[in-house]
Amino acid sequence: MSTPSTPTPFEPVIIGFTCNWCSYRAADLAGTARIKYPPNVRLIRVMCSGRIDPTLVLKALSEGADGVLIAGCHPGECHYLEQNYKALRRHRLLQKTLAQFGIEPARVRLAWASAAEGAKFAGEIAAMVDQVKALGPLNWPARPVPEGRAHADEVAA
Amino acid sequence: MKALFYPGCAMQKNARPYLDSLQAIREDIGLELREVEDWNCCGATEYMSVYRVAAHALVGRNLALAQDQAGDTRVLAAGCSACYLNLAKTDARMGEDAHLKATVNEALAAGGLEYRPGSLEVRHLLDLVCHDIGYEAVKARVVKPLHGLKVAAYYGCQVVRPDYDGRWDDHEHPTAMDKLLAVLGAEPVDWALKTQCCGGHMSVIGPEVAYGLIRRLVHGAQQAGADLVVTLCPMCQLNLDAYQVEMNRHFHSDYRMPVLYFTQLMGLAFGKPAKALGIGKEFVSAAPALARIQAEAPKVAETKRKRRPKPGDALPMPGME
Amino acid sequence: MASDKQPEGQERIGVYVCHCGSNIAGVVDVESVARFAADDLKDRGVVLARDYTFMCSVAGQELIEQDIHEQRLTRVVVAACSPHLHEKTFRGVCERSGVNPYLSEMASIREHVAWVHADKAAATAKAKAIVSGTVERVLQNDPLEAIKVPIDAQTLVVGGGIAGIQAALEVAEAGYDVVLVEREASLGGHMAQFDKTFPTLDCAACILTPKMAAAGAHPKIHLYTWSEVEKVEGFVGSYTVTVRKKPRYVDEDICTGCGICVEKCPVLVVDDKFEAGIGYRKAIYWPFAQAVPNLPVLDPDTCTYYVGGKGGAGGGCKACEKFCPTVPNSIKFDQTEERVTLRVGNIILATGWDLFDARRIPQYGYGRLANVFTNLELERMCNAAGPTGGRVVLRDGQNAPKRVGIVHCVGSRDRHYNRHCSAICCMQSLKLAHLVKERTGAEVYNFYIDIRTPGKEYDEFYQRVLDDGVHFVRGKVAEITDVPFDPAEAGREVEGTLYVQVEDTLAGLQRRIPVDMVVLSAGLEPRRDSAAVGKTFGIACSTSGWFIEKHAKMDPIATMTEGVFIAGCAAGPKDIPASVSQGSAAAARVLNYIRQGELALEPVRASVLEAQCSGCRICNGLCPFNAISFVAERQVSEINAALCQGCGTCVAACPAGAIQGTGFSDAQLFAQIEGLLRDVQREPEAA
Amino acid sequence: MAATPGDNRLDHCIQCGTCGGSCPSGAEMDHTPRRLFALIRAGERDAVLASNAPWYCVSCYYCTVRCPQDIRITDLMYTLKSMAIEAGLFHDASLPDFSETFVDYVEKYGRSFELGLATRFNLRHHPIGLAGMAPLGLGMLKRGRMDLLPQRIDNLAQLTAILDKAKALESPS
Repeated sequence: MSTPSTPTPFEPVIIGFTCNWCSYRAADLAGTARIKYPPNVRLIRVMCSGRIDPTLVLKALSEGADGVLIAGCHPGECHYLEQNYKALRRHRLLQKTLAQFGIEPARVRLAWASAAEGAKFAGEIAAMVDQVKALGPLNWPARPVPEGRAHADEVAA
Repeated sequence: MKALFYPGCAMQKNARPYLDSLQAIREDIGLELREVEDWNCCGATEYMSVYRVAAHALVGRNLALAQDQAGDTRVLAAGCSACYLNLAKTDARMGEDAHLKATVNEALAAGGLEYRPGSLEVRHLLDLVCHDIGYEAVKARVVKPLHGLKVAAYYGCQVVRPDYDGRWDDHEHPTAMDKLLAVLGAEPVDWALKTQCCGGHMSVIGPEVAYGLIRRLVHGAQQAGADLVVTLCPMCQLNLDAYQVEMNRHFHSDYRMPVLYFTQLMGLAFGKPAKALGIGKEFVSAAPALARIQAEAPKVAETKRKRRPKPGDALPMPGME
Repeated sequence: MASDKQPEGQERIGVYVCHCGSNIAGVVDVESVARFAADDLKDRGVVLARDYTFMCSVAGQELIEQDIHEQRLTRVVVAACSPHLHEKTFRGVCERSGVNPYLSEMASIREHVAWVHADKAAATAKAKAIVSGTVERVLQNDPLEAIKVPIDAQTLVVGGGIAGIQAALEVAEAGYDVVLVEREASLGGHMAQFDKTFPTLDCAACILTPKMAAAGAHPKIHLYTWSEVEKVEGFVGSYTVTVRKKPRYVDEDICTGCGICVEKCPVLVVDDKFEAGIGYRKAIYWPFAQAVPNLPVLDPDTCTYYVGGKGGAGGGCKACEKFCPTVPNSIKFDQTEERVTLRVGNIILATGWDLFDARRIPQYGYGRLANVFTNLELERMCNAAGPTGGRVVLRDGQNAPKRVGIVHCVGSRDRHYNRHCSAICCMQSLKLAHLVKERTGAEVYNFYIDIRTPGKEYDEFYQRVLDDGVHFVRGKVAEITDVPFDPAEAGREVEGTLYVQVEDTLAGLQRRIPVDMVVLSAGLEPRRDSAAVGKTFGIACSTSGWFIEKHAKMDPIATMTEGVFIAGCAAGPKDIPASVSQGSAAAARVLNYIRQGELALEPVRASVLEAQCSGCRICNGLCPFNAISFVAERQVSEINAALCQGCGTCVAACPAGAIQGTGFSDAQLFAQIEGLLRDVQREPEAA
Repeated sequence: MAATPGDNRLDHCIQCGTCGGSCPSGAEMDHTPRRLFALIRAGERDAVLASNAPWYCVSCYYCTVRCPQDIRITDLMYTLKSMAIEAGLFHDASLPDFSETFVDYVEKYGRSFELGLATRFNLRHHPIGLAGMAPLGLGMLKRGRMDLLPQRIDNLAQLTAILDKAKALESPS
C-alpha cells in the first residue's frame, strides 16, 4: 500500500531472551491462545533470566539486533528462587554501560511474564517493538565482542 | 509544622465555626497555616458531574497556585472533606494519567499556570493533627479535659475513602479521631456508623433520601450513648446539624444531637472560651451536652475475674488483637 | 559468520520442517524454509532438509531414523512446535538411532511463529531465522550423559493432614520407611475439625480417625508431632533433614495417655486452635479427643508453673505432676527442644492452608458483632464432640438462631484480599446450610456470587439443599450491621437482629435481610509462613503464597527441585478427594524413584574449569541451591552436580569465564545469536 | 458506549452487586450501579443515560473501596452524569439542574454561593418546598453562616480562560 516514494518502514530485529519456566512458556501460551504480536522478535531460551550476562546482550547488538528483550519470571516467582533479581540488577548496570557505548538504554528492555501471561508477554513484545521503532535502527558497526566480561564483578551480586 | 491552607467555600461561611476554632487552636499545636491566595471553589461533587476535564482544571488552578506559593512547605491542607478529596484526586489522576496531565496543563496554560503532580502533599487537617502533630503534642496542651463527655467520632466518607495515599488505618472503621478525642479527655463511643454517609447533596436534590440517612446517624449516635457527634467536614456538619431540624419535622421526631467540629472540642480542652470557638452557632445547641463535662475523670468499673464456663454459657468472642 | 568451531565438514545435520497439518503450513511456507535450510545452510553442515505433515507421528519419527542410518546424520534439528511438547520425542528418536540425544534441537515455529503472526512473508522469514539459529546452536552441542544419583529409600512427609497421612500410608504400605513431621501436637489437620464432609455427609472424624490411627501405629511410619523441619541439606536421593522437636513437657515414652493431668489442671483458656476460638481447653490438654499420638501437651504460655501462680514463676500448682500416676513421672517441666537429624531420599510437602482472617473485612463485623461466626466456628459447633455438643446456638450459648445468613466468598475472589476462588467454600456453605436447617429448622439464606459445584455429586447436593428450602440470594454482601435503618425496621425486629445488606442482583434490588446469626465462609489462604518454608525446602511460592508446581497441568505434584513433591492445599485450595488423590500421587512418584534405586537427572548443569578459575568466589554466594563451594587446598570453586539445578546464574557471573553451563554454554548461545541474525543486513563500517 | 471514559476496568465487573448493596441511596435508584454496568455492556445507552442512579450517587466511595474488582465506580458515576447532560435523556430535569446551577455560580464568581444556589434551585423545582426551607436559610443567616452576596475571586479572568480552554479540549468539535 505504500507509494513508491515512501521508503520501506523500519522493521527492527529484536533478540528476546526468555527463561525456560515463565517467559518462554508465556510465549508458548501466547501461541496456543493465538494472540498476535509483531514478528520482529526472535527468541532464545535459557534456563533462567539469571543466565543472561551482559556479553550476550552486547553480542546480539553487535551482530545486528536493534534491541534486546530480557524476559523472566515475576520477582518473587523465580523457579530458581531469586535469580531473576540478579537479572534485574544486571539490567540496571547494563543500561549504564550501554549509555557509555552511546547506545540508548531503552533498546534493552526487561520484562516479567509468568507462564500464565501469554497476553502480557505479547503486549510486552508489541511495546518493545514500538519502543525500538521509535529509536530507529541501531547501526552499531560490527565490532568484536569485548574479550573480558564487562563489569562482571560488579554485576555478580 | 508549616502548611499551605485551602479553606474552601464552606469554611468561609457556613462552617465559619470550624475556621474560627481552627484559628483559635493553631498556635497551641504549632500549626502554621498560610492561605492559598485567590483560591477558587473546588467544584464539590457537582462540577465533575457536568465537565469531566474542566473539573480537574478547576482544581488544577488551586494546585498550581499552591505549588507556586508553596515556599518552604509541600503540604497543602484542607478542612473540608470534598475539598480535600478533589485536590487529592486531581493530583493523583494527573500523576497516573499522562494524557490527563497534558490536557489539564494545556488548559492551565491558558491562565499562565502549570501543575506538576506530586509536587504537593494534599492532606486533611485531622490527618495532620493526628499523624504529624501527634497525640502527645495535643495532650500536652490539654488544660480542661473533657471528662464525662461521650462523643461519637464521625468521619463521613471522603476523607477516609478512597484514600489515594493510604493515610488511614481503615476505610470503614478508622480510629484516628477516636484516639484524638480520648486524648482530650472525652469518651469516644463505639458505634458502627462512623463512616456512613450524611446524605451529601441529597439534602437538596432528594431530601427524603437524605433525611433517612441523617436520622440513621443521629439515632445511631444516640443509641450508642453519645452526647454529641464530632465531625471533620462542613458538609457533614450542615447535613447533620441544620438538616436535623428539617429531618425532625419530616419524621415528626425530636432528636437533639449536637454536632461540633473536632477543632471546637480541641479548643474547649485547651481552655479557649466557647464563643471564640464558634460554639453557639449550631442549630442543635451543644450547650446541654457540654454542661456534662466534669472536673474529674469518671471511674472505670473494675472487670470481674473470669469464672469457669459451664455448658450453656456464652461462647467466647474472637479476639481483636 | 565468525564461529569458533567450524564444522570442518564432518558434521552432518538433518533439518526437518513440520507442517503440523495446517497449523504451521497455513502461515509459514514450509517448503521454502526447508529449501533455505538445504541451500543456504549447506555450508553450515546441513546435508538434508525435509518438510513433512506431522513430524511427531510414527512415520515422521521413522523418517528421521531412516535418514540417520542412510545419510549418516550426526545432528538433528526439528522445526515444529515448542520443545516443551516434543523435545523428549525427538531425543528418543536420536537415541534409538545411535545419535546422542543431546545432539538434537527443536526450533519452535508453531507457538512462536505460525500461531502468533498473520503476515506469511514475515512469518516465513522469521521461521528461517529461527532454523538458522538452531542449526548454529546444535553445532555447538556436546554429547551428554544423564546424571545418575542413588535414591535413599526413606521418605520425609511434612504435614499430617489428610494429604500427608495418605502419602505417608501409601509409601509405608509399599514397605518403605516414612518420617512424618507434624507441626501441631496431633495428626489430623483441618479435616479433623470438620463435622460432616460434603457431599455425602460422612462424619469427618469417622473417616479420618482410622487413617490417623493407621498412620500412628504403622511400623514403617516414624511420627514426629509437635515438630518442625528446620533445615534441609543435600539433593534428591540423599537429603539430610534437621527436625526440631518442640518440648511437650510430657515424656512421650512414659505417658500412658490416661488424662488425669488434664482433668486436674485448674487453668482454663480459650482454644483458638482446634476449637476455632469457641471452646476451651486446659493449660495441659489433648489437642482433641481422637488425637494421634494419644498424648497431652502442656502450654507454657498459660501453665501457672511458667507464668507464675502462687509462689511466682517456677511455683505454680503442679497439679499435673502431683496427680500423674506413672513411675517415673511423665510430666517434665524442664524438657527442652530437641533436634533430630535424618537421611531421606525424597520429600513430600503437604503443609496445607490457613483460614482467611475475617476481621480483615470490617464491614462484616466479625469480632465486633457477637453473632457473626466463621465457617470453622460453625463446623466446631455442629460437631457432636465440639464445645456445644453439636447444638447450633448464638454466641449466648443458649438460644438457637431462627434465621441464619451464610456469606460466601469471604476474603476470596476479591482484589483487596485474595484473588483466587477458594474452591471449597461453596460446597462447605451448602453443607453448613443443610446442617443448620437440619439442627435448628431455621430459615437459611445463602449469599453468593456464583455457585460452584464442579465435583462428583456436588451439584446434586446443591439440588438437595434447594429441596431443603434454603434461600439463595445472588449478591456479594455489602455489609452486616446491627443498626436498623429506621424506626420502622427497628419496630419489626427484635433487639440484636443483624441486617445483611446486599443487592439481590437477580431482582435488581437493594435488600436488608434480618437474621439472628451470620456465618462467614472464610476462604483458604496459603500458610502465613509459606515463603520461609519454601526457602527451607528450596521450592518457590507464587506472589500469592501458594507453592509452585513444576507444571500446573502436566506435573502438579512435582516441584522445580528434584525430589521435593507437593500434595494437597499447599499448592492451592482443594477439597478432600483432591487432597487424598494428591497424597497418593505424590507417594506414587516417590515410590517410582525409590524402586528405580537411582535417578537420571537432566545434564543441564554448571561446572568449573579449574584451570581458569581464579578462586575469586564471586559465584559462591550466588547459587540458590548452595551447590558451589570453595576448595581451599586447590584455591578453586567447585560445583556439586547433583545440587546444581542448571539456572546458569554463576555462568553469567564468572568474571573469568571459568564456569561452563552445559546445555546453555556461551558457545551455544553466541552461535544461536549469530544464526538468528544471519539475515540481518548490517551497515558497512564507516569508511 | 462500552468505552465509557474514566475507567477501563468496567469490563472486569463480575456483577456481584457489592456496589448496589453498599449504596446509601441504592434503594431509591431506578437501576443499581451493577445493573447500569450490565446495561452499558448490553449497549442500552438510552436506558443508562436516562437513569436517576448517577444523580442519586452521594459520592461516599463505599462502592469504590469495596468493589472486589477495583472498579472506580464513583468516578464512573460522574462520567455518566456528564454524558447524560450531553444526551439530555433524564426523566427528572431537576437532577442535573442542581449541578449545573452550582457550576454556574462557580464560573461566575470562582466560589460557590449557597444562598443563591439553594434559592435558585428550589425556586425552579420546589417552589412550595422553598417556603418550608425558609427557616433553615434564615437560621443560617442569623448565625452568620450564610452570605447574602456571593464572594468573587480576584483573578476571575484567569479562571475563565482555564475553564474555557479545558472545555474546548474536553469536547473537540
